[in-house]
Amino acid sequence: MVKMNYMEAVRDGMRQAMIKDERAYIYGEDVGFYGGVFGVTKGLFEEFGPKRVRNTPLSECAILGEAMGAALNGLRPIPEIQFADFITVAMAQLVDCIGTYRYRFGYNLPITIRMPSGGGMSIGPFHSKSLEAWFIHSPGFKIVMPSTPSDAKGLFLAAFEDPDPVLFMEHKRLYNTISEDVQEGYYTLPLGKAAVRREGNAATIVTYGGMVGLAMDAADILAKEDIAVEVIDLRTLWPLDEETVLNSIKKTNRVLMLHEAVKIGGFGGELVARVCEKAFGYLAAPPLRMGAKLTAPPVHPVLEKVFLPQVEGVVAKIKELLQY
Amino acid sequence: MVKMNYMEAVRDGMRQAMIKDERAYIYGEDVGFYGGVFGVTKGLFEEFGPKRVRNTPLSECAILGEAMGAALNGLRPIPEIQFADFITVAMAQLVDCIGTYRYRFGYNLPITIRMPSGGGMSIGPFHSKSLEAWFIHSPGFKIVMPSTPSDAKGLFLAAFEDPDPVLFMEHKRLYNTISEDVQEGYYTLPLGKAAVRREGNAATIVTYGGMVGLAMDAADILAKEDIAVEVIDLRTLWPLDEETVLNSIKKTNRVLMLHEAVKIGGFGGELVARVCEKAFGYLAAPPLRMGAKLTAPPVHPVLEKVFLPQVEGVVAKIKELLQY
Amino acid sequence: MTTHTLKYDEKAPIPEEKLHEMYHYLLLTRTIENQIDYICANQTKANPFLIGKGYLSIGQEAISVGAACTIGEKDWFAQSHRDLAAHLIRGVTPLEIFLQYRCTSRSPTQGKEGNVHFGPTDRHLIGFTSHMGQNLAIALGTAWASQYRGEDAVTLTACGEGASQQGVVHESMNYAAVFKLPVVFIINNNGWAISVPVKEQMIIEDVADRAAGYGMPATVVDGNDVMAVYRAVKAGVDRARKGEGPCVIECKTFRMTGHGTHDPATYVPKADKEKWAKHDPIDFMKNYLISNKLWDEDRDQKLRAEIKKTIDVAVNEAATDVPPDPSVAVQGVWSDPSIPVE
Amino acid sequence: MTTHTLKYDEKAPIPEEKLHEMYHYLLLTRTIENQIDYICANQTKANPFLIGKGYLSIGQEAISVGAACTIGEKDWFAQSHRDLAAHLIRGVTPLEIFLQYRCTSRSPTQGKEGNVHFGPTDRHLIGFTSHMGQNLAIALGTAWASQYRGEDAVTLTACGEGASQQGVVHESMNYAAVFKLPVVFIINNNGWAISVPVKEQMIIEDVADRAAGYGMPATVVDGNDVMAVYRAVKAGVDRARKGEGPCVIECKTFRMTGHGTHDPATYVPKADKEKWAKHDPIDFMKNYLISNKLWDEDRDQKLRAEIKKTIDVAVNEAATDVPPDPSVAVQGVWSDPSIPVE
Ligand SMILES: Cc1ncc(C[n+]2csc(CCOP(=O)(O)OP(=O)(O)O)c2C)c(N)n1
Ligand SMILES: Cc1ncc(C[n+]2csc(CCOP(=O)(O)OP(=O)(O)O)c2C)c(N)n1
Ligand SMILES: [Mg+2]
Ligand SMILES: [Mg+2]
Repeated sequence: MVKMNYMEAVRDGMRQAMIKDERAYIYGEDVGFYGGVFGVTKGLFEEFGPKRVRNTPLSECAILGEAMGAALNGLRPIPEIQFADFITVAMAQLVDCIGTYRYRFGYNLPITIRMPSGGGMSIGPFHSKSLEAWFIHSPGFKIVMPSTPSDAKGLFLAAFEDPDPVLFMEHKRLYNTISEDVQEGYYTLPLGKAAVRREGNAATIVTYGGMVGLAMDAADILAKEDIAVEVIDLRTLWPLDEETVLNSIKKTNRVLMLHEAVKIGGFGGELVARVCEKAFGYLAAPPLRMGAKLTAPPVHPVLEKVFLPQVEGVVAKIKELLQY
Repeated sequence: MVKMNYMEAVRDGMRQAMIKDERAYIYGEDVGFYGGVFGVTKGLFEEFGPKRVRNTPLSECAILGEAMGAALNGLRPIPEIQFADFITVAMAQLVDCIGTYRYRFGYNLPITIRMPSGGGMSIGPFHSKSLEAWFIHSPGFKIVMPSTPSDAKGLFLAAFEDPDPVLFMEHKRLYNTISEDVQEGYYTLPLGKAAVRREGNAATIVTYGGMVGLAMDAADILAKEDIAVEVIDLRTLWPLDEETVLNSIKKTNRVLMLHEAVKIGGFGGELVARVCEKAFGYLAAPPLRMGAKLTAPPVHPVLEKVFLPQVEGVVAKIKELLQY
Repeated sequence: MTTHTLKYDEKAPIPEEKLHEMYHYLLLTRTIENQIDYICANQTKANPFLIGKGYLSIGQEAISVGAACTIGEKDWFAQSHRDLAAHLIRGVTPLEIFLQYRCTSRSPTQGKEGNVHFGPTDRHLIGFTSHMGQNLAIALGTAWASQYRGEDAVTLTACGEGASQQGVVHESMNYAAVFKLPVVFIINNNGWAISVPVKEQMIIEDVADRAAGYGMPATVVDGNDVMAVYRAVKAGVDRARKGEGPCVIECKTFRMTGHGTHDPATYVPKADKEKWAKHDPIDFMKNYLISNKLWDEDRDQKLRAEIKKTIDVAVNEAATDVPPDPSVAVQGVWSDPSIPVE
Repeated sequence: MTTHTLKYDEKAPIPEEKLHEMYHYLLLTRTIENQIDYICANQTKANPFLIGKGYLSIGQEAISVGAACTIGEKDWFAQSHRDLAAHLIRGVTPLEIFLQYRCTSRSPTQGKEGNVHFGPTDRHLIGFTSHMGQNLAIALGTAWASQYRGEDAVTLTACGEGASQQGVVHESMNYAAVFKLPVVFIINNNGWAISVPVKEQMIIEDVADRAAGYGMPATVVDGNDVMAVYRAVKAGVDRARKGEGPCVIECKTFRMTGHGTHDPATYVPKADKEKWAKHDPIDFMKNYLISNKLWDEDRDQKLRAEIKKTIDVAVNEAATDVPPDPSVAVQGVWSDPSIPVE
């Protein structure tokens, strides 16, 4: 075990993939000697050289086109979209070409697309978004949003090994803010398995990525009032570990879907609807949601606080569930 | 009143806008002398000339960029994205530039973007999609999906007059398949107002666009078994006429959200979640959803039938609701 | 500017078998597409033999034939929607083509896709996506993978002059140049993007002129002269194979049909069509072969009869195929079939 | 190719007041940005005076100054993220700039946006969107609307050499040429896109070479010589105003700071930076003015003192502003405030 922060864990995941598999290579804007705008790829250029860790021009269509062709011709590309927000310039390559290829033509595309996501850093409308709902609504993707260093590494390597395109949406606010002991060397964690981060029987919070910490904080606060909240970290959004979610709800009968993405039209709605479809009879209160407001992410922290879910809001929602 | 089919009604809406307002102009690929690939703009080139009805190169980023600049400089552009599916090449212009401009900078963008949507015509993965869920999840858009000729015309003109960007997602399968008496001249219908297409007290179907007909067919079938289904046509997805939806559910206590878009991550989840948040106590059965499968739209009708909701499925879902 | 015209010997000898092969594929492609056109025009809407429309390369087959004949099995072709010939040359059978158009159970895309939305990857073709220029970006990756492994395989890729106004084409060309990728970009300039004439798409004469802006050589050839296409593309391929990087080859041609089989193309000036009809790629090649004593009417009749028979057999065989099983609709999105699609 | 170099008189006289105006804005821009740089380097993370990073134009101000000084109120400037000068020239005050960076209640974007994500539309600037080349496409529309109404207003638009590798830039340039729109495309080639040097972005020397591929004239100028920029852009503007269509002007410069105030840019070779430091646009202009007896040290000191004072006043005034009211966060998405955002 080695103590690593979230960024180091993602980096170590990449490094392990690069060591183990010659077909792996990393590329994107600034990922070379600069080590990426967040520093995630630092040192990899020096270790693996310019062929396997490569800068590109500011051309996201070309970057994802390359990923697809390279995967079809035997490589295992690891492209980076510098901020998830910028995927809007290359949606056709992602959603139309990559996402549908296996269904239409029957060939696998082992591509791991890294897309640093999420907000809370006062960097505004185009460096803060969480766009996962678009990709869940589009066929062909597996979507990973890890919340801990260990998960980040183990799920990255599972994504890397996976025969299908995986969107690896690491949360940039976590890069330097959380660390823990992480297993050394190469290991994978299964895609599609949620983690129960905290057990409880009063209500369930289903969340992932950047909101897991907030959910745990809310649970701490509520614990002081003897309210035991169960916190489920989905880890992989698709495939969805429905079983873990439903089992928890069957126990607690109350659920809050919490995410950093915009609430309206977000993944929370899908989760609520699935729970209604499969466990309606267990619900003692309406399944609730929390997410960001339907605005661009504003810059000033005072505004961004309104935009993003806050711990007091989560606590209040749980109380609402309990008082229903 | 004049009998018009859906396509003629959209065209007449455009024509009225062009006659009334010099700032209106229509442009896009093939919209000129060809009259558009579906024929929607037929005759407008002859009537209004090449300046106001203009072909463009195959350049959707430029098309939407133009719309934004022209709107800021006093015009009222009516661009066409030939098939809604192709918006993926210009998402940054749409979602990032156009959608957020008013919030960020405070200026209105009176743009009506026409995007023929929807499937059921055996034209496969990239000419059949319904992408509205992406845009509901993105701030700044009003979204209209009309289901009748009268609505198509009246809502088009309301969209045209609106100070904000409106996505006018006409359903291409309806173009030649439905017609009715439509008011002549210039008239608008309010955005954000649903229509109760059929009253009933057994269950509610909330739907819009291409699925309204299917819902009505299902209601006909169920009526024969003395099951009175209420059918709500949202007409405008955002702003949402929540009141009409909730009122109906308070009466019927059972609801099915039906859309042609992919069910997973679709607008149905948002509707279910909102109903749970606001009328949970009225629900006698789980709010259900129907939508397309999470695949690319397949071509062969046998497959597309599996992909898209069918009337038997709707009937079965309503019975499921009633038997809960 | 640092760039230059792609130079090649415009009289370079082409082996006799290659000439015959190209003529064969010109005829085969034309005959298949005529058949598709005929069927589309005559089938009933209620019970169609082929699903949807045909997007044909009639009159511009020489581009696909000339290009695809320059490369081998290990190479790649990320094709456009008017590259039926490349499919045939890379081993796709006429039966597979008709099945693909019929969308029936034995169709290579299982009925999920139709017509030109095709390109079996095991034959080093790239499945076509409607958003036009996208295959040019995918070509970057197949080419890069070859380069990465130190192989000398090259990738051809093609799009229309309409698609070349798209952003993705710009990004792809520049990117290929930056990484000196073994890619040959082929532009099929057929004068139209659906109903929009080339003069309304760009004010320059030649898309090829853009290559200079990426530091690549380029050339413009008569796209209806299969030998000219072959020689130019071959020069590009040889260059790319030697590690000298990408280039652009623009092939001037004319769309002799509508955009699709549904489009009567009344917007196309008659005079233009007539002019190009006189320069049909098949007639041109036949004349060349005959006047060089490499071919005669007798062999021609025989070849045409043979091709007709092949196609009749394929159509008859395709006719026996049944609609896909409905269960296919929900299969194959992910490698793991247990992931729900609902 | 049918295109040509944008011709203009490289010695065209520039009115004395214009020279002084340009020098003034060079100094004003530099002083404001130095101040921003200083504040960013010295403020505490916990209680910052400015929110986020500065994306500065230090060392390349002459491009924005020279360009914006060629146009009038009715014209438009769809700017890049290194065009602070254009804002000032078009009437944005230093106070507004500091408020924009502070994101406080009186900020022109109400704290919703920060730093260079700015551009008040009532001053015919276009709010900047992070996805880089997007403003070039928006410029098509402002220009088209002017043309549509028969006005002779022109639109300038700018982006970096990095952005010029994006698809949207290609589409925009071609589209402007097709419709002969009154647009002048300005490329700020400062040698870097964050950490990626221009040699890894493209293998040609000049982005301007791409103009030929759209049928537009182009020229390359010394981006650190404000007079050269002014003359070239003015020639483009005059042309566009006469209805002769768009052109491209590439301004060679160098990014003398990091990409943002957070970036020490250790990847930039020292020698390059030193070379360009000797060709600072402000020193250059000052020397020119003094050696032509249009300026003297005395006036220079006075101007600098005046500017310093203006900025001190602005900073002090900005300092008094308070954080935005939280309610602002959910306002303004639509014209109709009743539409829910939750
Ligand atoms: C992004 C996108 N926009 C629009 C279309 C509709 N469309 C299909 S083909 C076509 C014209 C293509 O012209 P060109 O590239 O010259 O090819 P050609 O059909 O002439 O061979 C258009 C506009 C599309 N498929 N994709
Ligand atoms: C679509 C997109 N991809 C990546 C980025 C991240 N990014 C911001 S600035 C920049 C480099 C821009 O370089 P250039 O256009 O030369 O402008 P400069 O900063 O040098 O003035 C990059 C890659 C972005 N903003 N948008
Ligand atoms: Mg064409
Ligand atoms: Mg730069």
